[in-house]
Amino acid sequence: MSSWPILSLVTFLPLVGALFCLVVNGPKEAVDRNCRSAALLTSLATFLVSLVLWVRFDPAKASFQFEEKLDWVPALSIGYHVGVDGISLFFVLLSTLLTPICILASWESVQVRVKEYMIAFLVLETFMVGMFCALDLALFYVFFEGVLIPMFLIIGVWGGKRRVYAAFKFFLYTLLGSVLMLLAIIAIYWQVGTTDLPTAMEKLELPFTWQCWLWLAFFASFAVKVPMWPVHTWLPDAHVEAPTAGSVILAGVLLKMGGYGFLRFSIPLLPEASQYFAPLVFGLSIVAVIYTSLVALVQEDMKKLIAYSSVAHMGFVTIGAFIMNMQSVQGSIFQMLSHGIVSAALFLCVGVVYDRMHTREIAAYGGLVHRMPRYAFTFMFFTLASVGLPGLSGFVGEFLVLVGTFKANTWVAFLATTGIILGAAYALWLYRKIIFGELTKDSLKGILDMNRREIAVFLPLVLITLWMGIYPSSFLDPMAPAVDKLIGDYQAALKLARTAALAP
Amino acid sequence: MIIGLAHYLAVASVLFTLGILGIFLNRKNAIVILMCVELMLLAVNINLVAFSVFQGNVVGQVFAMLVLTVAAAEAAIGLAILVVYFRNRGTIEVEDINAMKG
Amino acid sequence: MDLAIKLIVFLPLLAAAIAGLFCRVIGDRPAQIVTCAALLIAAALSVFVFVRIGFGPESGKLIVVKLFTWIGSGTFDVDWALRVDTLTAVMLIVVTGVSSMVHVYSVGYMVEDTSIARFMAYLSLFTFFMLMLVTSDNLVQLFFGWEGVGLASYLLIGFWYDKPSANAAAMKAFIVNRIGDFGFALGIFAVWMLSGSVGFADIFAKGPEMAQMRIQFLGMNLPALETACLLLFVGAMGKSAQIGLHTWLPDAMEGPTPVSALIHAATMVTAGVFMVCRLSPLFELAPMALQVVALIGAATAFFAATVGLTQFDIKRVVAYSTCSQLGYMFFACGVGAYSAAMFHLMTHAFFKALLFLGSGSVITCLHHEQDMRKMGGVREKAPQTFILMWVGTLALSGIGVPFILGNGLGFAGFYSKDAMLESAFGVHTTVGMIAFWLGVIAAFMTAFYSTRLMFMTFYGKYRGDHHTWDHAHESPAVMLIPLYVLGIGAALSGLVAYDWFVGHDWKAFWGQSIAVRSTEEVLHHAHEVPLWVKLLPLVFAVAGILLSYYYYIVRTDMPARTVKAFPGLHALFFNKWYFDEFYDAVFVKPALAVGRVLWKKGDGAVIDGLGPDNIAARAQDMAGVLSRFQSGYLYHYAFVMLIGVAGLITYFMYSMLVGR
Amino acid sequence: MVVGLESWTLARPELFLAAAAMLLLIYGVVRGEVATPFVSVATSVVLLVTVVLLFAPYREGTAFASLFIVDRLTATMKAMVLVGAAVAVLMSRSYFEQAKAWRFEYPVLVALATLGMMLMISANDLMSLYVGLELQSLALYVIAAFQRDSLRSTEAGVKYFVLGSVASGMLLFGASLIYGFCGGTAFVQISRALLDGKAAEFGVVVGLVFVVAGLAFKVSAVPFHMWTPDVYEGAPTPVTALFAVAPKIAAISLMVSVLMGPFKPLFLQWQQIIVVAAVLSMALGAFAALRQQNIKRLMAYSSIGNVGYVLLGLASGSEKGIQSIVFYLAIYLVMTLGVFATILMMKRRGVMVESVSDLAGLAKSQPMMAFAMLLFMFSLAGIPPLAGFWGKLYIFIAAVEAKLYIPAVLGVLASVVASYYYLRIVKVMYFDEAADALDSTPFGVYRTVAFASAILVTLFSLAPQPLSLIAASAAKGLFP
Amino acid sequence: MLLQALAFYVFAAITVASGAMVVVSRNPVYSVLFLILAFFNAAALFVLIGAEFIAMILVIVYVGAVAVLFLFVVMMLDINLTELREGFLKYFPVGALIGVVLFAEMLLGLGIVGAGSTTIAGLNSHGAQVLAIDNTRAIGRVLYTQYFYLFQVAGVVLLVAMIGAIVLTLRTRPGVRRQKIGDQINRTKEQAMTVVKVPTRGGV
Repeated sequence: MSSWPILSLVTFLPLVGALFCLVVNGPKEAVDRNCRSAALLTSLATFLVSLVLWVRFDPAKASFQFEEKLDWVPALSIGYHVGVDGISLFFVLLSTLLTPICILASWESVQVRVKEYMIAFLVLETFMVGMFCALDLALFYVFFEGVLIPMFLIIGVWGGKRRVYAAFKFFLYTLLGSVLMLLAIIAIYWQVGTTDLPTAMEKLELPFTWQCWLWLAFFASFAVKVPMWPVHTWLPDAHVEAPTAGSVILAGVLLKMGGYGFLRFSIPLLPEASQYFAPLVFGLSIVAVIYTSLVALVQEDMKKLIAYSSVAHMGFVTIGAFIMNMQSVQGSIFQMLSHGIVSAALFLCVGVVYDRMHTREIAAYGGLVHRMPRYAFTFMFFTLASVGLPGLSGFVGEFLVLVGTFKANTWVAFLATTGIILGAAYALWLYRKIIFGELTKDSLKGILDMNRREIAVFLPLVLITLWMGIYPSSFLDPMAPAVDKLIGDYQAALKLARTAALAP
Repeated sequence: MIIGLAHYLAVASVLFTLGILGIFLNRKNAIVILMCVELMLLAVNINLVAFSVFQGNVVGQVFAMLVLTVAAAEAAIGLAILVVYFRNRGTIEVEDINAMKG
Repeated sequence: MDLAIKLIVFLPLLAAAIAGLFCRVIGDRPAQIVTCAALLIAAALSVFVFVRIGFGPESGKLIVVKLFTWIGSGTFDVDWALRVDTLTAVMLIVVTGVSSMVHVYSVGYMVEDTSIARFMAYLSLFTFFMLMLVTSDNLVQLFFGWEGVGLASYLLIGFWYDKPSANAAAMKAFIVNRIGDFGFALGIFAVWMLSGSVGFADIFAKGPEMAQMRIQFLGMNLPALETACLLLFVGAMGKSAQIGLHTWLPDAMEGPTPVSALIHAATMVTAGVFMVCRLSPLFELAPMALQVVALIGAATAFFAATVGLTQFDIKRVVAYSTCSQLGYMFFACGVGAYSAAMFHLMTHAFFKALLFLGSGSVITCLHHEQDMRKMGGVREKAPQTFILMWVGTLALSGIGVPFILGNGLGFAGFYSKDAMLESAFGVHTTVGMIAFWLGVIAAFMTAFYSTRLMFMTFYGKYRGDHHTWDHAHESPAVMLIPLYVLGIGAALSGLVAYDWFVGHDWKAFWGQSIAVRSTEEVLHHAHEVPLWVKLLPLVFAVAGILLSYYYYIVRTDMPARTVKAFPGLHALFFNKWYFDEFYDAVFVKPALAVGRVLWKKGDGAVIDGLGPDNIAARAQDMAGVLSRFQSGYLYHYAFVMLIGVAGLITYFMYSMLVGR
Repeated sequence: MVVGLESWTLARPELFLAAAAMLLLIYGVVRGEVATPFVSVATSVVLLVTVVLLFAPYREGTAFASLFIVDRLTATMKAMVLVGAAVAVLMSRSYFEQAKAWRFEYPVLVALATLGMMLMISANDLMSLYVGLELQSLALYVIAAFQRDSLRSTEAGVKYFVLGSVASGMLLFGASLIYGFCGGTAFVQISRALLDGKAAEFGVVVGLVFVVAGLAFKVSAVPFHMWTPDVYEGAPTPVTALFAVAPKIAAISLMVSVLMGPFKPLFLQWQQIIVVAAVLSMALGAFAALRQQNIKRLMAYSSIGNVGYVLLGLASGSEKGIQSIVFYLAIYLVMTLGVFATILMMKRRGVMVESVSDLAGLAKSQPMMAFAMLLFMFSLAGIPPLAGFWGKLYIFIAAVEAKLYIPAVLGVLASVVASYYYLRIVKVMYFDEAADALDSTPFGVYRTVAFASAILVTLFSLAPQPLSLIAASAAKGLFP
Repeated sequence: MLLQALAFYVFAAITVASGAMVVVSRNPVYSVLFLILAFFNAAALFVLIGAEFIAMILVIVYVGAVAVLFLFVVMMLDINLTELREGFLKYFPVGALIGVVLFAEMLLGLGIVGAGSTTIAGLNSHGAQVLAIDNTRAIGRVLYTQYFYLFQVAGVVLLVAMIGAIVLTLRTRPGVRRQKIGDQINRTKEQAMTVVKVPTRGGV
């Protein structure tokens, strides 16, 4: 379809900016300024290129598009194979969209080591985009794990008080999960002789016990990433300590890597095990939804509350992914995208006041609406999107997941739906404590409303949230064929396994 | 009663075991450790020579010669190192050689 | 026609956007003008549409304006579409009519407020959501409007964000509604699962089929349609503040009074009734669900009335009365008298909005005093309000003169309440009888507490402080004109609309928009009830008024004595049957406590304590052990080597022995 | 039997190195201490020239009555050893000058030790194995204690010597048993004897255990690793750098050629030993380093851990396993040299420091050095896309294919634990504020080495293919 | 035969006993002397088995050089006689246990005791092989031909030992005067004497 390597361009364009930042030199002010602009420009350019991707994407096709295939390490049959289908396309876009927003959001709040910061972000973008494009297990793993490096630095260098603990927890937790996945990838490689994903999907045939082991290995990695209960405890710490933009990327993109992984790897490669373990996933997700919602109710730190809410929201994603019908899977993907935008925006909202007051204690705020009406509006908007108000993006995903789930399992749907009630409770409670009430605290009396830069940060997110809520077809339609194929293949595989089991 | 290969090997085994035991039972003088090493090498030599003779090839004896040579060199270097250590520390008691641990 | 419908729905949205987003730029006055104008135009267009649909060329027909696809995922297909039939048209009239009046009224009421534009924007936004609700073509869009009005209600209750009580009430409203929506959502899922569609046309067509199905729900094997309808009804209970999920409605009175009038009396709270009527083709196939609806409605009618007897906050009294009236509508639905329910919905909208706005007028008059114990004699200061309030009160009590002009002559409530009670009696079922008798008793109490309100507020001597009294004044024209308009509605709407809604024209009027079969049956029976049934509500209402007169004008010591005589009962009524306390103790506090335990103990002590932190600590311990082993002594090192060799040799020895 | 010309041709690099070392020795003796800088640089050059001689032109075969063998694998391993030694010599000057121990014998001894390593890599007979091993060991004992005024250095010498002697005693004892039971010392004889049915003899297994123990000592595999931390810490830093690379690679190569050569018939036996040693090494390398404060000591544990991974590759006993070892070692070489270049530049007000916490704030004071170190640390931790990951991937692929599932799982878990202390160094450099910054390093050997290593690590990361081709061709030496 | 056996047992017993004494002697000097004794007896065992050359080398190299070196160093460094520390006794049981286990395993496993090993049994059945030529000559034949390479490398090993020993221990002490023959020979007249012109009647 395309003669020029557009995916590679999207993936590696940020590195150009990083390289520029690396070599830029001079007095600190100039370096900072140049790095900021360079990072913003590169990430914007990347975003524009990724838009081209969307425009030229053929929504009718279920197969991978913009494929590029090169030998990378032929000795190990590892190839540089990238491509997107309807499932991954929007994650690429999400990554490219959030990066410039993060950079813009860090414009003033990051004053130390700006150069390194920008490099870290651009490298992070490359890894994220690469991960969503990768069609080779090893390549995927490289990007998947590579993300840890810049993120570790972002949390550790520019984070809050307990940043070291948080950074280590984040890193080691996720690493522990992913190394097991590495073994699973190796096992698959051993079976099919290549790490190429489409080939593996076609050829991989494993006995059931093997499937289960590999599935668990993949699960270890993705469950930590999503994160699912009970391996979620790194998330609140990481979110709380990370700088605003770090939280944004963490919530916006990094969590999605887990859900994406389930859909891209666990389910197509190991369908029988996926079916076998689905109840486990449901159980854990339900616990996640209810447990973390209850925990969120009593949080004292804004970011922690939103972090816990992320765990709850991602619970819907995992449910949806494993229900495996059209609505639930599409809903799951959509929920990820929506959560990517909305939770990112919520973290940005926290960042706005954090930049001014340097505290995230809920108790330190109150009555901000008096001084910050624009902020109050924005925060309200995203709070509502987060609680799944119809017409905003959060609703579509949740609703689709639940619709699909109800068809498959009413208990799961019933319990998950209770999460919606609790979700409203903690989100509105947070909003009320921070925004409403009388402005009594002296420290807040001089607080300023959002400036133009901040509005520029939020405006696109507001528009996208509305767009996704009112006309989600722009997103659902292109992903439909791919999801359809995913489900079709899954059902076919299960059927095959059943007949094989029945055969004498 | 015929003295066979096994007898020599048994002697070698005893000497070797003694050598090894001596290394970690000795808490006193580091030079004794070197002597224990020499005992081990002696055991090896007995093995080599015995095998050589009973197999009827001379390789073992050549090997034993090499061992002797190297052992001499080793003794020289070992003693030299102990001497420099002694100059720094003023003692070569094994129990005192633990500036680095953990 | 299509354009008119689109305009009706989207003009308020446009107005809200202009007023809300650009309020800084354009100022308050233009915001008021824009929103009021938009609403008045919408109201005018609604009349046009109503006339066309009700009596004109499209009479009894269904108009669907498809806008674009909303959610399309496999077989789950939802459109943005505007569906207008008679049911919708009635709602359009009610919504735009009351809303436009409230908009105008608000110009006067909110004159001292600091964020007028925001208020107007919220009102218009609410109207938009409500219109989306009533014009929805499918369950999901209905849900959109449903949650949207919930949002607007949340925003408006918490409009005075400085007041902690207002914020709490707003949150409570949203969350309690969410609980209802939880059931609603499950109901939608169930309907979709059963029928494969969420569009009304498709579901109705599949109705009989669904009635035969069974569903596995939460491990139980249940009749499908009954389950689905009950789940949907849970949603209606939440929105329409039925017993159990009613607790938010009285608290919602924290919002500005126009809000109470518009949202918590006339429109939003009736959405539940609308929904049941809209889905009446399904409900009529689910008789058990209908019985539940009827019982819940009757219970609410009775329960809310008892609480209304004892309250002192003027708006709370009206609020409980609303709650009670909604109960009437539900039991009407429950017995199959959808048209009667809709009839009462319409009349209720007028008189209840009138009562609220009137109360608002009194409240402004007395400088934002809401406690009736600090009122009295207000008729001197606000005579026009006084008269209009009486109109509303009599309409609420259902006062009228029977037998003249064919259907009798009375205030709006007279027609509609009678129609409902007669229907309940007419079906001759146990449930119907329960509903009827509870309804009649509630009618008595309604008359009592609503006139009690009148007597305490407008009669007697003023009981507040003098400063307020000196500044008390009649409301300005901009507030009174809407009152008059609504007063006319409260007085005449019943008379005018009786024939269309429940009288002999009802079939032509409603067309296919409500369940025809059961309505026909019920109305038929309702017209044939014995005379005493027709008279009984009126008699009870008059009795209530007289008793109230005796208590609050003649023997003003009686209330206190009655309280003394029945302390337990009074406490129960006064404390709203302890619903709030119960919920607080059973749900709210435990949830917070559990949350705290899960956080500190679950996440902190158990997961982190046994998981990462524990592993890290054990690893560090391990490091300590290993570094102790690394003692620095040569003999230890040699010993380890020896052990290594000896161990390996022993292992091989062992495995060889075992191998042999 | 006369030693033919062919033998001399095959051993050309070794001959050159030996001759050059002796010439430099003579030069040094004649000129005295002033010759040291020249001898040092010349030694590096000689070592690098030897690398060239290895391949230009490349010949393979056996020499000296089959005592000596050259093939792709030995040549590759020798090249790595030589490069490691050459860089280590280059990096030693400023350290020794400061320690006032800068003498020409040092480079000469390194050259002779390297010669010993080359001989042991090329060993094709237990006797040549032994002399080669002893040649390198004796030289290394001396250079460990080379800073003879320093208590730590001499203590390191004592420990290394004593334990090394014990280990070679064990090796010899094992060798004597093998000789006795197999009837010869030549590798071909041993392998023939084992194939002929001697493999069942327990005496052979005992001999093998002793031999493996002796070799395991040299590669510092658990439980024969105990000397490593103390010696690494005590020895002069450039010497530690050398220890961490050259002898280790040589010993691993020797282990590979012994176990995969003559003892291949005993694969099932030695595989168990190696698996145990590998798992223990990985675990110990991971856990014991967690609390280390001295960065050299930490690197000692790190090297133990790395050896564990290499042994896992060896335990798979396949061609892929051998490839993975070569691949891993090449990356390990580069990373380790880079790390030691950084350690060597750690000076505060002119004094060498070697505590981990001394790196604090390096990211601010010397961002490029810190960045290079960051790359090494993440690479050592095996985080993709950095080179270390590919090494581990290769190893684990080999292990999984050999059905060593549990060791592989334990290995990846150990790598997670180990990543903690690598991260800790990153944390110290990047997260911590420096109370007192390190001296800035002038452009010189250290920076060059660090940057070159960083660039190589990056290149390996992005394009591992060339290296894997080299590894594949090297492994062909054992699997013709 | 009996004599041979008797001799073997005597020499072997003394070898082992002196080996043990090396380990347990309190005085390192005694250890060295016992080591020498052990070497002598081992040499005797070699002679007994027919490996005279190795026996002689052992005596010459070990007793003549290595042991004397030991003795020298032991004497040079201080020797203080203290009681065996409790460490010895504390660790003795466990050490001895492991030693015994190892020893027993070697005996059993190698087939020294019992009839475990076919190899040893086979070799034993042939008895000690008598070479066609004498022992020294046989070694000589291979050492400089087949094992020339090892011979050379052994030389390098010794070189390293020499360099190492020197580099570690050689110290040039400041203040110690040493004869510098080169300097003496190179001394010129100008360096050796100064001509002082003494003014007359001025005194020196």
